[in-house]
Amino acid sequence: MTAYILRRLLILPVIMFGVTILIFAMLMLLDPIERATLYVSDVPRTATAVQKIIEKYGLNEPIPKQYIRWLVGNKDEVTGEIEGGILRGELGWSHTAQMPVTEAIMTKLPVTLELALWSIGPIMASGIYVGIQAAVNHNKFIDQFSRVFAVVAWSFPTFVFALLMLMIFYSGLDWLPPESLSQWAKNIVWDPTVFTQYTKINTVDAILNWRWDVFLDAVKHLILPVFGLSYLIFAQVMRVMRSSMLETLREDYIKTARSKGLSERVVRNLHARKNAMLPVVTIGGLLFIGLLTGVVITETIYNLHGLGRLFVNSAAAFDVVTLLGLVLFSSFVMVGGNLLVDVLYGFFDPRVRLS
Amino acid sequence: MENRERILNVENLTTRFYTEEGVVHAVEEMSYQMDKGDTLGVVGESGCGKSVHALSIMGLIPSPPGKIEAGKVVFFGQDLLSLNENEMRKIRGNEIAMIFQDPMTSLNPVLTVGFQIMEAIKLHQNMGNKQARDRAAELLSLVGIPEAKQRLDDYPHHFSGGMRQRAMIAMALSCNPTILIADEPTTSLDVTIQAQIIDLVNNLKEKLGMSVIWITHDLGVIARMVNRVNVMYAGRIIEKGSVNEVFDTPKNPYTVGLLGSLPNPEATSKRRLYSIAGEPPDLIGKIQGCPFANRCTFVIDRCLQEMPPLEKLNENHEVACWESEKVEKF
Amino acid sequence: MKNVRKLLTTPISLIGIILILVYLVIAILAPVLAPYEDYDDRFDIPRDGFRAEPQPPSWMTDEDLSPGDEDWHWLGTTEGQYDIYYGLVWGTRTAFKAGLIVTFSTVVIGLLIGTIASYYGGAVDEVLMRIVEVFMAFPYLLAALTIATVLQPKLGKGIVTPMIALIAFGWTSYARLIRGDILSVKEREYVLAARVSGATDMRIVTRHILPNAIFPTLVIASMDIGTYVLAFATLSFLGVGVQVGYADWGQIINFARNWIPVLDKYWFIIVFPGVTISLYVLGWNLLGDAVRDIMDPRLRKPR
Amino acid sequence: MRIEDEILRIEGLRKYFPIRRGVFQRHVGDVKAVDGVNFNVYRGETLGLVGESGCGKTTIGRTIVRLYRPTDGHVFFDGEDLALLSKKELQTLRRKIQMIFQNPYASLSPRMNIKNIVGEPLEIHDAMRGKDLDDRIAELLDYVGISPSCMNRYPHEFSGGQRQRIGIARSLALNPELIICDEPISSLDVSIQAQVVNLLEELQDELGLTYIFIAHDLSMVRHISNRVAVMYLGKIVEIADKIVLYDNALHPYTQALLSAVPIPDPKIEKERSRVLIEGDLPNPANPPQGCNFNTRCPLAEDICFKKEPDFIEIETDHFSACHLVERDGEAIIL
Repeated sequence: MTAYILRRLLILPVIMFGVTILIFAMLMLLDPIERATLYVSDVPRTATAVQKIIEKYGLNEPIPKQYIRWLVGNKDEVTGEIEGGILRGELGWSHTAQMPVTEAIMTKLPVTLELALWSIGPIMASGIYVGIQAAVNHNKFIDQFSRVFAVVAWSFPTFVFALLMLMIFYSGLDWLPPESLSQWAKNIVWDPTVFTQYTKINTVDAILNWRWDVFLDAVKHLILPVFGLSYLIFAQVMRVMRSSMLETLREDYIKTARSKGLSERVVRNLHARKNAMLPVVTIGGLLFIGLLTGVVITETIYNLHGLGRLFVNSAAAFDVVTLLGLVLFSSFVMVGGNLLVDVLYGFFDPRVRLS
Repeated sequence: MENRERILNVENLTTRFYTEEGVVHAVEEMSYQMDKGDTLGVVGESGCGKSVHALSIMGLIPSPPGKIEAGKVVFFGQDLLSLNENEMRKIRGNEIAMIFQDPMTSLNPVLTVGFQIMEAIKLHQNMGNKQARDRAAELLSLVGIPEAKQRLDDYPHHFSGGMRQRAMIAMALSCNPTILIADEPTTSLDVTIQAQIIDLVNNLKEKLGMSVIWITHDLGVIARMVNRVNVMYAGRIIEKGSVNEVFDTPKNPYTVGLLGSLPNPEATSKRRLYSIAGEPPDLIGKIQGCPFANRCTFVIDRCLQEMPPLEKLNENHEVACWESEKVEKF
Repeated sequence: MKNVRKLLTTPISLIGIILILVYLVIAILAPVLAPYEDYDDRFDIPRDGFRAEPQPPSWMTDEDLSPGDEDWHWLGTTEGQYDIYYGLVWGTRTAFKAGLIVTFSTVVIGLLIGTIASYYGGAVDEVLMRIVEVFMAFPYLLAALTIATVLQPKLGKGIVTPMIALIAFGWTSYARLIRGDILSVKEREYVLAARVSGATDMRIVTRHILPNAIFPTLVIASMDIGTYVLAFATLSFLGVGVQVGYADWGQIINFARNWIPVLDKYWFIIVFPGVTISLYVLGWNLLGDAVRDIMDPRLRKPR
Repeated sequence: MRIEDEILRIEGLRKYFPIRRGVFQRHVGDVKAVDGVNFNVYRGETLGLVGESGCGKTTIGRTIVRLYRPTDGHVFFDGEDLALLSKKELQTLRRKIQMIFQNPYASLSPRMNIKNIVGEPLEIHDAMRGKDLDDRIAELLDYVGISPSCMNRYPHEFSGGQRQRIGIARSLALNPELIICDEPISSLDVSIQAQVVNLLEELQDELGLTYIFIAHDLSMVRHISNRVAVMYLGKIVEIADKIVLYDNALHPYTQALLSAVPIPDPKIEKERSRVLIEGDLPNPANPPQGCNFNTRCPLAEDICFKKEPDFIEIETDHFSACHLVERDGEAIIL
């Protein structure tokens, strides 16, 4: 197991290298001057000034040179100052957010994290639970229902679902509004004299500040986005859990467990579930993809100022530098998430752990 | 024969599976008795219903699609088929234990061997953790696993095939069962390991006073292991009796053919093997008459119409064949 | 044959097949159902003026209008007075094009790469699989969105750009799948038998390995058609891809974004297109699900 | 037997499979599946090759037909060393040596019909087409007792026994001289096994075939073979005429193996004394020093742990690899 994890860790730089190459290749599709935002915040408009910038940052030099510079940054020969360089965490200037891309990511991350936090737990727990129930009641009502639900959910575009929900619960009934907080709550949260933003995650901060009114308001605003974000992944977890549980219940060792006279409850919860969880762990990677994709649509529609919305806004504004910065960041999340999944798998399966 | 205690009486057991392809007549009107101390062999080719019959006794037929249509399984005067799930669980693993064909898949891969043995002990014998652990170690060394105490914490994948089957036996023995049902326990093992397991079960049977039902397709194992044998074909017992009678004077053409198709260990000249023509029938749909009729060389019209009942030839031998008096071993 | 009959008799797959057939008929009959004025612009949704406020379906309001009139709108108009009915009908063609072309291309690329990797093995396999992992390190939709944005100035707006974007990152799971299946088939006895018969490598791959390994990939691909249609619609919903006014479902739904606070009043701008796209994807998913259940109940859904 | 009757001669054959482990997938050792094997096969005979699972018998078979490239050693077929042949030169060899596989469900491609399966070798080697091809396929199917009218059916429409017949028809297509039967009956039902064994015997009589019959079922090997070789952990421990071997086994492993096989006769079984050997097969990646049977041999002496025994002719045509037999020149009874 350790050898396997080590091997994954060693491959990691190779993958990340590939990722940077791919992102850099996309950058090279831009005109040289468009790439200037990698290093400077405002790009001049006059032809001579443009030429000067291009020369200063070598934006029309041979590609390998530009790649290196993109990685480590550009050193100003006069002042010795280094600008840009993704290895230094400098992803360029974001026109859309009007701040450096890295800073934009850090500012917007809490909103996205809040959504993800509220989604993951319920998805996993309920998906696993319903999946098991469907499997042990094979071909009964709950099984058929879960199947229909999964196929329908899978066919329901997130953006249509989100808009329909808003149509019913916001513009129709006026129960659950978009955005992250009501105006009065925003006023409290943004007032440093009465409210400390420890994590910038509203629900968490509200608890830490002991402001239950703010907390409830935040939760009210979270209900729709979290649902919109979760139903797809929930359907997926449920289906995988169901089929793996069904398969496990057919295994010989389940027959053995029953032949010992164990009750059906013990057979399911102890002997079957532990084995049936393994495939669910392996689709943990899919969970990250689902979340990352989901937040883009959800944040856009519910008007939440997180990473997803920044992403869509940059796409609309052709702000490629911001886009690629965000993609780079999300690929980090993915790669890290997959590594975590590998470790978890070893934790669940003694055959892997001890080999 | 001295007066022996009757422990199991299977009467008219019929198990069917209702599948999309049709109704599988897996076990049809199966009847036999078993006395204390018997080693009963159930022999037949794959798909003849021998495993299904064992699962029916244990109440482990998956339902749906399976269903026990009729019959009784009387164990110490109590019909197991009439028990509810809770009562049946007290029998399973306690009074009647079972081991399965493939030791590689019969143990749960994510639980330690010790845990899996202790589980049954704790369930049926009301023992605490510590006691159960000692008992599990004792059982493991009983079945010939060295350093039993340390090996309790091993996972199944640390064990070889033979050792896993020993661990399965230890698990089955944990509550001193009256009957041990062994469903082809040596089929996937090598011959030298098979010999070890057969020996082990024979010794334990004497030591613990169990009775054993040994299911196999290998007539050699039957000859070595058992004192009584049921020969099955297409879901039915077509011949049964003491092993000597059945092997010496088989009276069903199928038994005769099966014995003839095995190479004779004493033969010095090369003689072609006897081979039964055709293939065993699949069990979907009802078979009119004797299921062996289309492969049988003794077939008469009646065979195609009526299934012959088991007929008593003597105290130790019953056969189901209309033409049994003409049938002889060659 | 038995499988085909099963597909036609299982209610779930039957619903799927009927749904897809209905859409197919709509796509074929589009010129009849929603006639156009100029062949070259037939994917441009006709507009009835330039007012911002959407108009409800004509049969609900205008008593003096009758079907066939120029101003008649079966399903109302979106903001900017685009006719929803026309857009949905012609959008069916867009959806078929997008789904089928993207699926076909990704499968072909995936098959090629996966086959080469598993066939040559060793360093080639190692390199190709690392490349696959690099592509898989990106969340699919985000990567597609980015590449579509980058390509847009080069290729222009239209359905080609988002399709290329979806293909560029879509092939990886097929490559992995087919590689794994080939590796497991490669050691089967019938492949060994062919080698003992002296079959050439080419013959072994094309006649013995691929026909037996390709199936799971095709089943998965059939299940993915719906997913690709969705991804395509999502891209155009987010404003990357086709130009404003192009007959594309995602694009039409995009108009609804500006009317969220009053959606209950203008429900038709989200409900009609939303139902249209959902039923279409549902059709493919039902079919794919049934195909999977019938062919191999053990296949798991990727991505 | 005379040397000129020899069809196959194997000298010092080794086949190792590398084991790779760890972070860098380093080569940490080898599974010594076949570890220095010598034997020969005479024209027209059946040589039985028995041993328990993992002893390397299948690997020997596959190495002879060059599915595996030998790590070391020679395989002479009609005097020509197969181990040295190039891919092209192998083509002519393919005609003469064929193979029948163990699992009738895995050895026929589910997506090809019977005609294509049986006809493939003919297409490859003789470029046969059309009616010629159909006639030959019909003839082959007829040989093995499958109705030629089934030609256009697919494998899943046949039972295990029938499939094995189809596999046999395929192996006969090119008129081979030597057929390697790799456990052809072990996955079949008892009553079907006899059918297939009888068919193999008939074909041998009719076509003058030579067989290497690989199996773990000693009683069937005894029935079909002329001579029998016993393998343990990558090595042949004993080889002899079958009657000699079964009546007068020299090597302790052979004796144990023979006594482990139950005989389908309760009377014989009751009287038989049995030799039980303890323990499991050692890991072939890490075989014991000296004689590799020493971990389980009840008679092992000092020398058995130090020196590997030579494979020598104890009496005419009876070879064995055991120190104690070598010393005493006779069987040691367990």
